[in-house]
Amino acid sequence: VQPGAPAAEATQAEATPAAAGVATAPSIALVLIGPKDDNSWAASAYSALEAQKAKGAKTAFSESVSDADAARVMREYVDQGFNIIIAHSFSYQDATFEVAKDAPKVNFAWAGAIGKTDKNVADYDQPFYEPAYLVGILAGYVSKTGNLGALYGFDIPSCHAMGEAMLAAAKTINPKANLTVTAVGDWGDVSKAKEAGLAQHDTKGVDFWIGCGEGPTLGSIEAAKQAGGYTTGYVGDMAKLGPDVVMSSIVWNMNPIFDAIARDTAAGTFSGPYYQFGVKDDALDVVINPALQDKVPAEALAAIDKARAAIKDGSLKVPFVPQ
Amino acid sequence: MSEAQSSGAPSAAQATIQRRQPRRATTIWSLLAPLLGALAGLLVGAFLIWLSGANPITAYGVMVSGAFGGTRQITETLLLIGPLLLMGLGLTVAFRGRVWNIGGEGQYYMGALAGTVVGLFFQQRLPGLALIPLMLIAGMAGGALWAGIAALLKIRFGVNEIIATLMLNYIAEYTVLYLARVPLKDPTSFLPQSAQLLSPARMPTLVGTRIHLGIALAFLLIPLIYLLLWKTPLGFRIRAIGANTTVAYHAGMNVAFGLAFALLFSGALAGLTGIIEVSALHTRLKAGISGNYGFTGILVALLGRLHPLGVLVAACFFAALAIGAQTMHSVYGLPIALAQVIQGLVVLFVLAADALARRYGK
Amino acid sequence: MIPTNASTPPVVELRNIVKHFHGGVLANDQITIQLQRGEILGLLGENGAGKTTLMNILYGLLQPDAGEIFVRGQRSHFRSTHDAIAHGLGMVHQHFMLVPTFTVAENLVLGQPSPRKPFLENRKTVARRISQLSEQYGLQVDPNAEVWQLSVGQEQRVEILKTLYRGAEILILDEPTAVLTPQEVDELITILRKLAQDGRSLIFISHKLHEVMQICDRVAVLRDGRLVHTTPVQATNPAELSRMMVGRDVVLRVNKGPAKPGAVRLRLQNLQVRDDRQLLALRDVSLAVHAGEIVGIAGVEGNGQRELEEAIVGLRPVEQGQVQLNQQDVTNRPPRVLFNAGLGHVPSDRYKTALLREFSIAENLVLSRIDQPPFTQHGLLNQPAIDQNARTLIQQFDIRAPAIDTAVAKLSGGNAQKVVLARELSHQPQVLLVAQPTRGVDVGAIEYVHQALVRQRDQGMAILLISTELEEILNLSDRIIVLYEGQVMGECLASEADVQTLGLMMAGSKLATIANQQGGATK
Amino acid sequence: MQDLNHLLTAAFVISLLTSGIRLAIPIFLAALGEIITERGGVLNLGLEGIMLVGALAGFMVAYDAEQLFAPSWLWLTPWLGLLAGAIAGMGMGLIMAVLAVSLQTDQVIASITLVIVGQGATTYLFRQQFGSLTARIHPLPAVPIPLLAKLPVLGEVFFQHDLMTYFSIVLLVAAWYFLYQTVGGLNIRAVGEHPAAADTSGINVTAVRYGAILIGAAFAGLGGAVLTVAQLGIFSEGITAGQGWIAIALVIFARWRPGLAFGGALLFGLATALQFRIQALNLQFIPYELLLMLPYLLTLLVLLRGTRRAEAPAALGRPYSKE
Ligand SMILES: Nc1ncnc2c1ncn2[C@@H]1O[C@H](COP(=O)(O)OP(=O)(O)OP(=O)(O)O)[C@@H](O)[C@H]1O
Ligand SMILES: Nc1ncnc2c1ncn2[C@@H]1O[C@H](COP(=O)(O)OP(=O)(O)OP(=O)(O)O)[C@@H](O)[C@H]1O
Ligand SMILES: [Mg+2]
Ligand SMILES: [Mg+2]
Repeated sequence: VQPGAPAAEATQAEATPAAAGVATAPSIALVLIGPKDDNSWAASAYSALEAQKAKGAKTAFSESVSDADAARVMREYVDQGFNIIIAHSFSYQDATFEVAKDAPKVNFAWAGAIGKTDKNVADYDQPFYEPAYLVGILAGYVSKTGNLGALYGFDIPSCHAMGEAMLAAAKTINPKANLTVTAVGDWGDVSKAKEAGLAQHDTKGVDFWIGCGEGPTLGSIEAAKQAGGYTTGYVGDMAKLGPDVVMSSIVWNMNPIFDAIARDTAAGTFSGPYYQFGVKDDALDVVINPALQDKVPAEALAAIDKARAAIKDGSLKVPFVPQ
Repeated sequence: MSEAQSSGAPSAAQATIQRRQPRRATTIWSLLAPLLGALAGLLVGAFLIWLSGANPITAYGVMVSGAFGGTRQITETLLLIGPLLLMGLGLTVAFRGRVWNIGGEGQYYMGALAGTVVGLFFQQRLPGLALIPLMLIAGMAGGALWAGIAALLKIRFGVNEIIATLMLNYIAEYTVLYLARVPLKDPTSFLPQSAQLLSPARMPTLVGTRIHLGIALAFLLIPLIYLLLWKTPLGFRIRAIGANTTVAYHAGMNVAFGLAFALLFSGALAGLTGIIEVSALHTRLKAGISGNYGFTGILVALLGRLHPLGVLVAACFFAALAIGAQTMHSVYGLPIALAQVIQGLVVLFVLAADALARRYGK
Repeated sequence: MIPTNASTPPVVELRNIVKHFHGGVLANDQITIQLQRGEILGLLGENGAGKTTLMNILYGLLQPDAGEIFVRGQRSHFRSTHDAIAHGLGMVHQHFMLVPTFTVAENLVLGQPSPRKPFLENRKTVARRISQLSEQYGLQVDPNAEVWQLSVGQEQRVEILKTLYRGAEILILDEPTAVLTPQEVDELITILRKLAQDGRSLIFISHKLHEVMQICDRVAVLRDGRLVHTTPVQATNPAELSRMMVGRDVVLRVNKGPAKPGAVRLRLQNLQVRDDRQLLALRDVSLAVHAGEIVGIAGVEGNGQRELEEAIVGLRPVEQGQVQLNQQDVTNRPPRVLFNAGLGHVPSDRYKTALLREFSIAENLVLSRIDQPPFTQHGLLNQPAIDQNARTLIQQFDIRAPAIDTAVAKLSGGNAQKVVLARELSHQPQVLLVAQPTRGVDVGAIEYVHQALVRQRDQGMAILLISTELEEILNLSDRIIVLYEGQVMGECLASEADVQTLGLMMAGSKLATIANQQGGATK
Repeated sequence: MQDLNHLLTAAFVISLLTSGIRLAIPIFLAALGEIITERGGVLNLGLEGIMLVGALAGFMVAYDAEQLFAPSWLWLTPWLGLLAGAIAGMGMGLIMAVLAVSLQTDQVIASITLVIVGQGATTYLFRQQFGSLTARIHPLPAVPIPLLAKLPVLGEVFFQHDLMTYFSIVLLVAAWYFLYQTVGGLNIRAVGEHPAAADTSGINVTAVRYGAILIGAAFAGLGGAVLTVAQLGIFSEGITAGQGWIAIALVIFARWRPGLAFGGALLFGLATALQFRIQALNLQFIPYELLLMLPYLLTLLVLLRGTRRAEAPAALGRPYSKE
C-alpha cells in the first residue's frame, strides 16, 4: 500500500475526519451502465475493480446506472470519499466532466476513447478494432462464403471500427470477403438480434459474425446456432455461451488501465492522461474457443500470431474507420 | 324550498350533518394509508434484504440518508422531483380529459430535440436571458407538435391515442438518434451526439446551488395546473370531456379542441421536461437522455390522483424512493436488482393501501 | 282476487329494511311490506322516495343496513342477484339492464346455466324457447336481433322476457310503463294479469296512477324513505294516492290559455335521416314551430322520434333537407352552433346525452354556459355564481338532493330529469326541443314540468314536444303532428283533436284518408 | 443496385416470411390474452412485466428440468417451461386482479406497476439463480409437418416451425371459440360491455373479471416463455425489450378480435424482418434509423383507415362497483 497522495488524502480527510492522517489505499468507485455479470463490457471493468480490491483498495460499484442518474451516483461517491471514480461508458461524458469540475480533488476516468481529458479526468481507449482485425484473419480462413456479418446495437464509432477492421483483415486472406452490417436498434434485444443475424445469413449468405454490444452478440450466437457458421465473443470470453459457434472472443484486460489510474493517483501524478492500452499491451486480445480449436486451420492460427506480433512491434497499424 | 321538501327536512338535515364526520376520517385515512402501505412494502423489502444477508435497518438508514441526508441529497431529490413533477402535471391534464397519453417518452425526446437545436443555433448569438426562454418555448413546441400528430390521428382518423403515442415513442427516439448521429453531430468528435450546449444555453441555477430554473418552473406549475383544471372554463371542459364525451359535445363543447388541448398540453410539458433535462443535465442530444420519465410520469400522475398537489406528493415519493434505492446499492452494496424490487414493492403496497382506504374509509 | 290467507305465509316479506347511502341519504327507513302469492302490489312514491332502492335490496343488488327478507316464509339472505334469481326473483330495472352488443337470445341466456356447459346452449333451442314464451304472453321480439338495434319498447319486452325465461315466480317491475305507448301499456297490463293468474307475484312501480289503479290489487306508498300507507286499490282513488305521495293535492290537468303564435322559430324542411342500421328513419319531414306555441309530435315509440330529435340537435347527420333556427340554416352543424342560435334541448335519454353522472348538480346545471358570465368572469370560473345558480334552480324546480355538490349519479331518476329541465329552461332558449320530459317523473313533478313548459310558451318560447304519452301531448300541445315510420301522417290543432283519429294516424293512416272515410261514414 | 435482385428470389421471400412468423408469435400470444382481458373490461398495460416474468419462470423451470431429467424425458422440458411461464404469468395476473378488481384501483396505474415489479423481480431472481449469462437450455426444435412441409415455398414458410408455433394457431382458434361459443366467453364479454347488466343477471362480475385477467396473464406469460424457452434458449435481463407494449398496441390495432391480432402481429413481425433484410442489402442512402422505425410507422399508417371507437368494450378501464 502506497501512502496516499496529498490530493487523495485531503478528500479522505474532509469526508471522514476520523481517518485523517492515516495513510489509505486508493479507493475506487466504478459506475457501470449495465449489469456487472454481463460477461462483457461491464464484467471486464468489474473484474479489474476486483483485482484492485484484492490489492487492498477500497472499492465500490454501481450497476445499471442510466445516463440520467450517472452524475448523482458519482457525486455520492465523491461524498463517500472515494478518490478515484471510473465512469465506464462513453455516454457518461458530460456527467463525468461536470462532477469532476465540482470535485477537483477526486480523479476520474471515463470510457470515451476519444482522448478527451481534463485536469482530473482521464480517458481510456478501447481499440477493439485491433483484436477485431485478428478475428478478421480467422474469418478469412473460416468463412466458406467470404460473407461476413456485423451486428451492432447502434452504428456507433467503436462498433463501426470493429466491423471495418475485421473486413480489412479478412480481405488479406480472401480478397472476395465482404461485410454486411446491421444495426439492431437495441443493445439488449436478443430476439431481434437473432433475426437480424438470420436475415444476414438468408440474404447475403453470411456465415461468420462479429457482434458489438451484449444483445447483438447473444443474438449472433443464436443465429449462428440456427443457421450454421461462427461468431465472435464481444469483450469477454463467450465460449461458454455458445460452445459450438463462438469460435473466438475478443477479451479485454482492464487491469493495466486500473493499475495505471491507481498508481498515478497514489503518486499524485494524475493529470488527466489518455490511457491507451491495446493489443500491444496485452490489454486486448483474441482467444480461440478450445472446443473449436480443431475447426481452426493451423495457418489461421499462425497468421493471427503473426499479425499480433506485427501489431505489437508496430509494423502493423490496424486501420481505424469509425464511420 | 317547497313544503314537501321541508317536510322531509329533518332527516335530510340529520343526514347532512352525519356526512361531515366520516369525510374527515376519510381524509385522515387517505393521508395515512399510503404511508402505511409504504411501510408494509418496506417491511417485505426488509425481509428480502435480510434473506440476502444484509442488515435491513442499516440498508434503510442508507436509503433515507441517500434521499434526505444532507444538502446534496436533498438537492438531488429536488432535481429528480422536477422532471417527474412536470411530466405528472402534464399527464394530469391529459388524463382528466381521459386522453391516455402513453407517449411522454417520445414527446420528451422531441422537446429535447427542438430546444437543443435552438440552443445550438443561437448560443453564440444570444445572451442566456433571451436564449433560455426561446429554448423552453421550442421544447414545449416540439413536445406539443409530437403529441399533435397523435391528436390529429385521433381526431381526424379516429386512431386510438394509446397506440398512436406508443408508436410515436419509438419513432421519436430513432429520429433523435439519427439526427444526433448525422446532421447534428458534434464535428469535433466522432461520437454519435450533438455538440454541447454552452453556458448561455444552460439552465440558470439558484446562486450557490444546483437547483435550476426548471425545478422552479415545475413548482410554479402546480398552482397553475390547479387553476387551469378547476378554475377555468377550459379545465372544466376538459374534465367534462373526460367524464362523458357525448354529453360534453351535446352541451356545446368543442370536444376536438378539448381533446387536442389535453394531448398537446401534456406533450408540451413533456417537451419542456426534455429540454430542461438536456439543458441542465445532459447538455447535448444523444441516446439515453430520457430517464424513463414518460412512464414514471404516468404513475406519478395517477398515484397523485390527478390532482396537482397529489402529483407533487407522488413526485416526491418516487424521487426519494428511486434515489434512496439507488443509494442502497451504490453505497451499501445491496444488489441493484433488490433495490429495484423494493421500489416495486413499495409502489405496489402504497397503491393497495390507498385503494383500501378509499374503499373502506368512505 | 286472491284472498289473503293467514295460514299461508306471504311470498315475500320485507321487515324493517333500512338503507343509508354514502353522503347521508336515508333511502329506506324501517320499511315493512308483504307480497302475497298471485298478487300485484303497486309501489308508489315521489322521485327519490326510495322505491328503486328497496327493490334493489330485495333483488340482492344492494345490501340493507338493517332488516330482514323472508321468501315463502323462509328467512333469506341475498348476497348477490345470483341468490335472488335462485329464489325465483326476477327484476325489470328502471334503467334497462341489457348488453347492447348482444343479441336478444344472448341477453336471455346470460347468467343461465347451459345444459352443454361449458359451451353455450344450442342457439336454435334457445330461439325456439323464446318464440314459445313470446307467443304465450304476446311479447313479440326477434331473438337474433342485437339489442342496440331495438326500440325502447322492444327493449322493455326483452327485459320482461328475460325474467320469464328465467322462470321467475316473483317479478319486480320498476317503472316498466314509463317508455311504452298506450297500446303497449294495455298489452303489458294483459300480460301482467295473465302472469298473476298463473300464480306469479308482482311488484309494480309506476308514477302513472291510473295504471296502478287498473292493474294492482294493493298499493303501498313510500315517502322520504318511509312506508306511509298500504291499501287495497278499491279503497282508494288517484287523488288520494297523489296526496299521500306528495303531501298535497296535485292538479293533473294543465290550465292554459290559447296560444298566441308569433314568428317561425324552428323550421324543418324535407328532412331525410338514417338510423343506426342505415335505414331511412325520417322521410321528407317538414314542420314549423312558431314562437309562443307548443307543437307536439305524437307517435308510437320507434317511428323516428329519436332520429328526429338527434337530427335537430346535431347529433345525427341530415342526409337531405334543412333545419332552420330563426331563419338561419343550421343543418349538420355541431351542438355549439345550435346552442348559440337559441336551441335548448331536454333529451329523451338523459344519461347518454345530457348529464355528467360524476359531476355535481351545480356543475351539471351550468354545463353549456360554463364559459359565459356570470359563471366565468375574467377567464376564471366564478364558483359563488355557479353555486347560487344551483341553489336557485334546485329550489325553483324542487330537485331533491342532499347538497348542491352531490353527484348527479346519486340522484333518483326523476330528480335527474329535473336537473336537465332546469338547466335547459334556465338558458331561456328561443326554441326548446323536449323529448319525453316526464318519463319517470312523479305526479307532483309532472305537474310542475307541465306548468313550466306552458309558462315558457306564454313568454314566447317555441317548443317542440316529442312524447309517446298521448295524454301529455294532448295536455300540452297547441298543434299536434303525428309521426309514423318516419313520415308525417298529418297535423291538427289540439283543440280539435280527437283521440280516435290520433290513434289511427299513429297506426299509419294519413289524416286525409281518415277524414275521407269518416266523412263517408257520417254521411 | 444489383443487390435489389435479392428481393425477388423465392429464398428471400421464404426467409422473410418464416422470420416474420417467428417474431410475431410471442407478441401475438400476449395480445391474444390481452384481448380476453380487455373484453372483460379490464385494461392491463402490464404485459411487458408479465411477459418478462413468464420468460424467466419458463427458462428456470426448463433449465432445472434439463438438469434433472433422464435423456429420454428431455423432450418434455421445454413444455414444462412453457407451462411454468403461463402459470407465473397468472401469478402476476393475480396481483393485477386483486388491485384492479377487488381494490378497484385505477387499472392503468395498477398494471404499469406490474411492469416495474416484473422488471425488478426477474433481474433479481435471475442473478440470484444464475449469476451470469452462461445458462443455456435447448429451445424447441423445428418440427416439419409431414407432407405439408414438402410443399414448395408454402411448406418452408408455414410448416417447418417449432411445435409452439403451430400450437399458437390452435390457441387462436381456442380463444375465438372460448369468447364466442362458451358460457365463460359470453360472461366475459357481458362484463366488459355492461357489468351492471351482467350483475343483475346473476353473474359474479368480480369472479369473471378475475378469470379474464388470469387467462390473459397466462397468455402473456406464455408469450414470454415462448421467447426464452421455445425460440432462444437463453434469458437475459429485459429480454422482452418492449414486446409487451407492442402487444397492447396490437389489441387496439386488432379491434379486440383474435383473428385480426394474428394478422397484426404478423404484419409487425414481417415489417421487422423486412427492415433487417433491407439493412442487409446495405443501401447507404437510407439511414438505418429510418428502417428501424419502419414497423412502427407502418402500424400507424395501417391505422389511418380508422378504428371506430365503438368497438372497444364499453366498460373498458372502468372499475365496477354496485353503489
Ligand atoms: N372541484 C374541485 N376542486 C378542488 N379539488 C378537487 C375538485 N374535484 C376534485 N378535486 C380533488 O382532486 C382529487 C381527485 O378528484 P376525484 O374527485 O376525481 O377523486 P376520486 O373521486 O377520489 O377519484 P376517482 O376520480 O378515481 O374516482 C381529489 O383529491 C379531490 O379533492
Ligand atoms: N348510489 C347511491 N348513492 C347515494 N345515494 C343514492 C344512490 N342511489 C340512490 N340514492 C338516493 O337514495 C334516494 C332514493 O333513491 P331511489 O332511486 O330509490 O328513488 P326512487 O324512489 O326509485 O325514485 P324515482 O321515482 O325517481 O326512480 C334518493 O335520494 C337518491 O338520491
Ligand atoms: Mg327509481
Ligand atoms: Mg371521481
